[in-house]
Amino acid sequence: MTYDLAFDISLAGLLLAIALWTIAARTNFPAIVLFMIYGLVLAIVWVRLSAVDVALTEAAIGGGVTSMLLLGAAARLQGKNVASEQLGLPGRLAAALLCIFVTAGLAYAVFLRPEVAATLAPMAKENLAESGLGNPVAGVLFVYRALDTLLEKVVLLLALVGVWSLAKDEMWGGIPGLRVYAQPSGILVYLAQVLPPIGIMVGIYMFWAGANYPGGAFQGGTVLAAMWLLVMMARLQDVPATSAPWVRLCLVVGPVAFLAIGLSGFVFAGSFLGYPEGHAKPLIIIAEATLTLSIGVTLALLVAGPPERMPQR
Amino acid sequence: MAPDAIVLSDATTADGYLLVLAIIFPVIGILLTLAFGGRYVERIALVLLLAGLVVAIAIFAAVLRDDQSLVYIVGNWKPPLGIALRADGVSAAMMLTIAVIICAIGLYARGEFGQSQATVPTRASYAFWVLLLAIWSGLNAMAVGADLFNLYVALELLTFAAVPLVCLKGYEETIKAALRYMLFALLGSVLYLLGIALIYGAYGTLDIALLSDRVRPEPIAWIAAALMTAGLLAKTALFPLHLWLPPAHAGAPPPGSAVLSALVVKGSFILIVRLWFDAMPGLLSFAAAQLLAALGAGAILFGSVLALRQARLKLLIAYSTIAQIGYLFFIFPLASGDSASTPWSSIAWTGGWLQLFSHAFAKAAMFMAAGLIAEAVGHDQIADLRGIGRALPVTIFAFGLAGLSLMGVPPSGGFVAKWMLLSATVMEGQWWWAVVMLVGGLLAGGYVFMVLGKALSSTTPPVLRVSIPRHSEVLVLAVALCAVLLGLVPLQPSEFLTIGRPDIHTTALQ
Amino acid sequence: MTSGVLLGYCGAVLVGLGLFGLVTNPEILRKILAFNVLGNGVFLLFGVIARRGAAAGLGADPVPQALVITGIVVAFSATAMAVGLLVRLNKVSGQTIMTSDDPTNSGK
Amino acid sequence: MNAEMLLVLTLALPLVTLAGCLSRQFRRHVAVLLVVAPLPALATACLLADGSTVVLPPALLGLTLVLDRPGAMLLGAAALLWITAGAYAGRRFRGNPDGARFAVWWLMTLTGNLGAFLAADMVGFYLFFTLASLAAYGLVVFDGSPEAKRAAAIYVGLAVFGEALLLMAFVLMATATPDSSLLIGDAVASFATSPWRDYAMAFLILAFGLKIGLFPFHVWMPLTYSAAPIPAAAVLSGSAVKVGVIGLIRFLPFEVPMHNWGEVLVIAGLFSTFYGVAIGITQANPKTVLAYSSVSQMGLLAAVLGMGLSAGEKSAALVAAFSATFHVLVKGGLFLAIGVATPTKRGVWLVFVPAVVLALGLGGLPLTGGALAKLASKPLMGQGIVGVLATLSAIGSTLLMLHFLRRMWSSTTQSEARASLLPWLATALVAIVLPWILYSVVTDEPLRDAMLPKEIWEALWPVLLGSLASLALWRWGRLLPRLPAGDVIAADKGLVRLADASGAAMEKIDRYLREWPVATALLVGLATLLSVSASLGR
Repeated sequence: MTYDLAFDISLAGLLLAIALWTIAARTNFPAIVLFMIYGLVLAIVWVRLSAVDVALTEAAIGGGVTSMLLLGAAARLQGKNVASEQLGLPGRLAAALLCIFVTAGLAYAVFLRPEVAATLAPMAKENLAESGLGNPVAGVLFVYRALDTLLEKVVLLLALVGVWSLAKDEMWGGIPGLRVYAQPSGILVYLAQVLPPIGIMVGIYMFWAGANYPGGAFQGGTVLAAMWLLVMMARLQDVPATSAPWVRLCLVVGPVAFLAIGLSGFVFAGSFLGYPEGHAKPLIIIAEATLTLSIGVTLALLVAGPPERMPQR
Repeated sequence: MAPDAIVLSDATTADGYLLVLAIIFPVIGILLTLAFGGRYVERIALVLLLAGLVVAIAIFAAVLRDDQSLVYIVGNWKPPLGIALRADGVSAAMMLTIAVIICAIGLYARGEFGQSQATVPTRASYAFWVLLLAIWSGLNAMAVGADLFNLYVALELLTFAAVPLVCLKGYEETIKAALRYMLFALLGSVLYLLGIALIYGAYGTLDIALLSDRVRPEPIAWIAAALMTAGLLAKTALFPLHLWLPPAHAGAPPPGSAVLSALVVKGSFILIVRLWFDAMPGLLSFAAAQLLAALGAGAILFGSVLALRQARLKLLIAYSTIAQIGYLFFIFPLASGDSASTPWSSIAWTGGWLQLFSHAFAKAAMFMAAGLIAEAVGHDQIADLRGIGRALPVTIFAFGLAGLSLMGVPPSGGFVAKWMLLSATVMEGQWWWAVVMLVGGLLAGGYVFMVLGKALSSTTPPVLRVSIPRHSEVLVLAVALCAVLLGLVPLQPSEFLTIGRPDIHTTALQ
Repeated sequence: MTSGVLLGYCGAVLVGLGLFGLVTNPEILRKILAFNVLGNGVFLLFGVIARRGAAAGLGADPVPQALVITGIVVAFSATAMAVGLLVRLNKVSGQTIMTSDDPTNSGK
Repeated sequence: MNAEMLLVLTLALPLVTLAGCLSRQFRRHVAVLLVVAPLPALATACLLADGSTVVLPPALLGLTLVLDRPGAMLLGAAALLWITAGAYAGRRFRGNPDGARFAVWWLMTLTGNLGAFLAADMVGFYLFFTLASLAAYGLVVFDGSPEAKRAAAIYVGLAVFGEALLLMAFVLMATATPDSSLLIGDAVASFATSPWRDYAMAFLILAFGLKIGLFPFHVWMPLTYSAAPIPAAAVLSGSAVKVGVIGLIRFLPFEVPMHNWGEVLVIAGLFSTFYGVAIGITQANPKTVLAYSSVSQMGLLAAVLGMGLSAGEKSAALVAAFSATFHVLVKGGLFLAIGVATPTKRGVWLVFVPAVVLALGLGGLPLTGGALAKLASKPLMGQGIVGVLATLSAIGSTLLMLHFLRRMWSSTTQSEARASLLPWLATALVAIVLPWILYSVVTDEPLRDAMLPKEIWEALWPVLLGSLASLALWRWGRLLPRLPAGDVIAADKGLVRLADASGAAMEKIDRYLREWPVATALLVGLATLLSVSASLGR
């Protein structure tokens, strides 16, 4: 048994223990806090799988924004558990059996590895030079499977429209009801003053480096979103109205730029979402930069939730 | 199996760019309306509806003319590394159906969600137009997608657009319904994704055409196919996975119900068919096909009987959707038999798709009619609709026509579809599905006449709260007539629906 | 047993755990949480497949990694939307759990 | 005007009139036009040559319309009845706001009815058959009374059931037909070699048996004919029901003897014949009595066709069509007679004298169409038990019809205001004359055979016996139990309760399945089941 394997075993054990706890916890708050830690452990697991891009994403999302979202929700929910709705013991046992069965089935599927591992790594690497990128994951996201990425950005925006559509009629276009935790002098305010400059730098670096090293628009945008949320939660800056023109502009600028580059491919590269020879990298950088901004704003607004009050005039 | 061998499946065809436009046009609309704060949302949407209709017609014409699939290789990166879009005969017909119905619903929705001038629209009307466009984009992406993961993104696009549509009215019940729909659909998505992971791990590609060459009948393929199918069934609301459908489809605003019932549930169905007939040919065992059809039979019986027992018109129509979805699944045992050389040259293949198209038109017309009725009288309690036929004769006529298509009465697409599926049961010797279909038609007759009987009774008609504009009524009638017009299709396997499919059934077993 | 396979089993267990929470816990918030755990389990399977496909000097196949990143974004969007619905439901009805519904009363 | 145009016009005129109803102005006066709509059909039947054909373009489903002899006879008689009943209805509904509603259903039923006599392909036949069946719903339910609603519900339920059976029969036949031809002729020709011959036969007999009211599917007849307005009852009982007869004529493969199926038809038919009489004489409402008489008469027709089928005797088709033609006019006419029976107390003989002739004609009174029909079918029925029973049925028919006349005479129900004698008298006249014209065409025998004393006596004695029995019924009739109209369907309360209980059970199951934990568990379970079933191989 190597040290590596021993490390992995303990890592997996930790991860599963936290996951079990998250699922089994009686009340919401501990479950969510545990989930935040779980996200960070999971990020380490991703590093162990040599997937640093995913690790960064998981840390930013699982440990970060998702937990913020869930914490905000837990704080807003009123009313207590109704015990009678709890599934009876036989039901829970049956469900447990079923889940164990599924786990076993999947474990069997993992066990059934093909003799030659299926991979597109060589192909992805081989064609990467054409795009001028150094990071193969970014290559897949922005070059080979750019259509997925484009549609996924639309999904993100659509989720935002969906969340907004939950507002009351008279609050339409108003200010999201982001929960503000802190007293004006708390530690949060201090953090909100100190962290953002660093965070923004990190975010920008992440997207910039993403072309060649792990990182990218999504991870960078997530960090930006987290910083902005921090500032808003500490009341250092008011939450903007969802109808504010600049908000709308920030939301769409990335997808629009990406789409425009994609459409220009029809003319200049002979294909939608193709890049003209030699200009691939700058175009991708432009798309990523604008997307970083749009993703940041979208994620933050998704966490902020539907509009709940109107701006005072 | 050499994963790194570049298999050039096919190249972009002359009119392939149309496929990109079909997906991208609605996306442009979404981005524009977001950017403008929704000021011109209705106008933008209507212009793009028209553009989308033109694209759909062009795609249909191109496939018809060339007698082959349209293909587009996105970014010139061929699968397995890149993503391809393909439109065969089925996709083209599907997209035309989608386009016509969405355009009709768009025009219909102007009554409820129209903007009088270029002001900022209300919450519901802004959301409606954006969601309608998103649904269209998602459906088109489903129709032309040739990559399993790309199809996953399209599927999510569809779900994320459909869920807010359910609770646009904001009532407690509709939010509950939307939440149920959301969570159940998410579970479905996860199962689908799980299947993708296994497929990629085993075969190193997600492209449907490449996959059909590589896939072999082995445990990993069975598990993957089963997981993906189950996930998609959850989104199609096939019995007994229909928990979310009745409250969701009955609670949405009428144009929303129409698009959800007529089209959205079909999106995931197309993918199930693609999976078993295109991606993994030869994997569909007799038992699996029988299982899928048995669920369909359960859907027909339960959906129809429950439709008969509803007091509210919209719930009746929603349960009828559950039943009608059931018929679609007869395509699996009936088009996979041995009597035809390929599944798509069989009569069940044509019959199944016709059932899908004609149900789409009929159900859209029904929900639109129900919407007009509810608007006019302020409720949709069937018992209190006595004499409504005199107040809204055209609407009730349209409802009746749509109902006849659901019953399978000629001339209607429903009749042709039923005839073909019945013929297939005879040819395949699977008479038990014929019994279910006949009983289903009987029960459909029951619930259609339950409504018509009330509507046409001779008592004085209820007082209308608002008068219904004539053009709305005519629009509903036009959609219902589309279902009737499908009845003119000759009773033979359609050549068009075989376009773009291999002549020989390439089974992995051989 | 390699670490890849080990973490694959780990993913399978996460799927089981998430599924259990999604099925049995009546609290909607916890269902959403469980959905995230379930999703993570699936992503981890992708990760294992990516690792298995390490070649050409890359530590892992980049394609599944990209799929996972897209998947995480979609899962987050889904979480945000579900949470939005939950908060709204709670505001309208004071409910935090999923009750069995009877569609015959829904809407009007 | 050429033959094709006239054939098309036969169906086009009712349809155009129907389309005209979209206009409010037109709707107000449409009741008057009910007389005009069937005129082309009459012209078609009278003028066009046997075998006139038209194939419609694909945009009209590519329907094929052919006029053959049985079709022409029935079409002509039906058109006449629709014209006279239309005149009656037009008078009744003139200026009535409900008139337009009635006219719409009327015209739809008319189109379906006429079309079924002409359709030569299966899709067309099914289309017209269904149109006639379903549109009749509107005529039955027209009054809006609870009885009418119940009758209409039962009617439409059985009609839809019948259509399902018919659809299956057609699909079975079409599948066995080479070159995917949908022509009825081709389908019947390939019957002999069809692997699904017996199934198709069973479905055909069930479907058409339901339409013509063979026991136990007769239950809808008494209910609907009693509930429908007089003119509607006239065309439904006279004309619409013949869609089932023409169906049997067209689809039974008389070229190939099929003993078993022929016998089935004979037994079911003869049972219905006597059953109709037995229940009919217990009824008080003259409309109901007529309905049971229809059950009885249609049963006899089925027996004739059954004999033809089991003997492989082609002439049965023509003979049955001849009997049916007579029945169209008599039954339709008698319903119209009910409508005019009381108000014209002064001219009462104008109602009753022709009514007696027509009514006893059903019993085979010599020198009436009924006697000719019996004469024509005699060779088919033979001398055996079937022949004897057929003769006995004449006694029953006489008894039932005399009972009807008495009920009509003493009926206390107010007949309809503004009714006119003319349609009734016209129908009666044609009913008496037409058989004499058609007889030689059908049988190739000289008419004078029918006037031989031997034949007259053979026709007369059952009528006399029937009259005697009728005296007995008069004397002791009140001892008979009073059965509800529709007899066995009175058990529907139990059926409804059963259906309701099973519906409630399914509702409960549905609610359970829609529980979140159940549905999610099912989803996962389904995935497992699917992977197992996929692994089972082809």
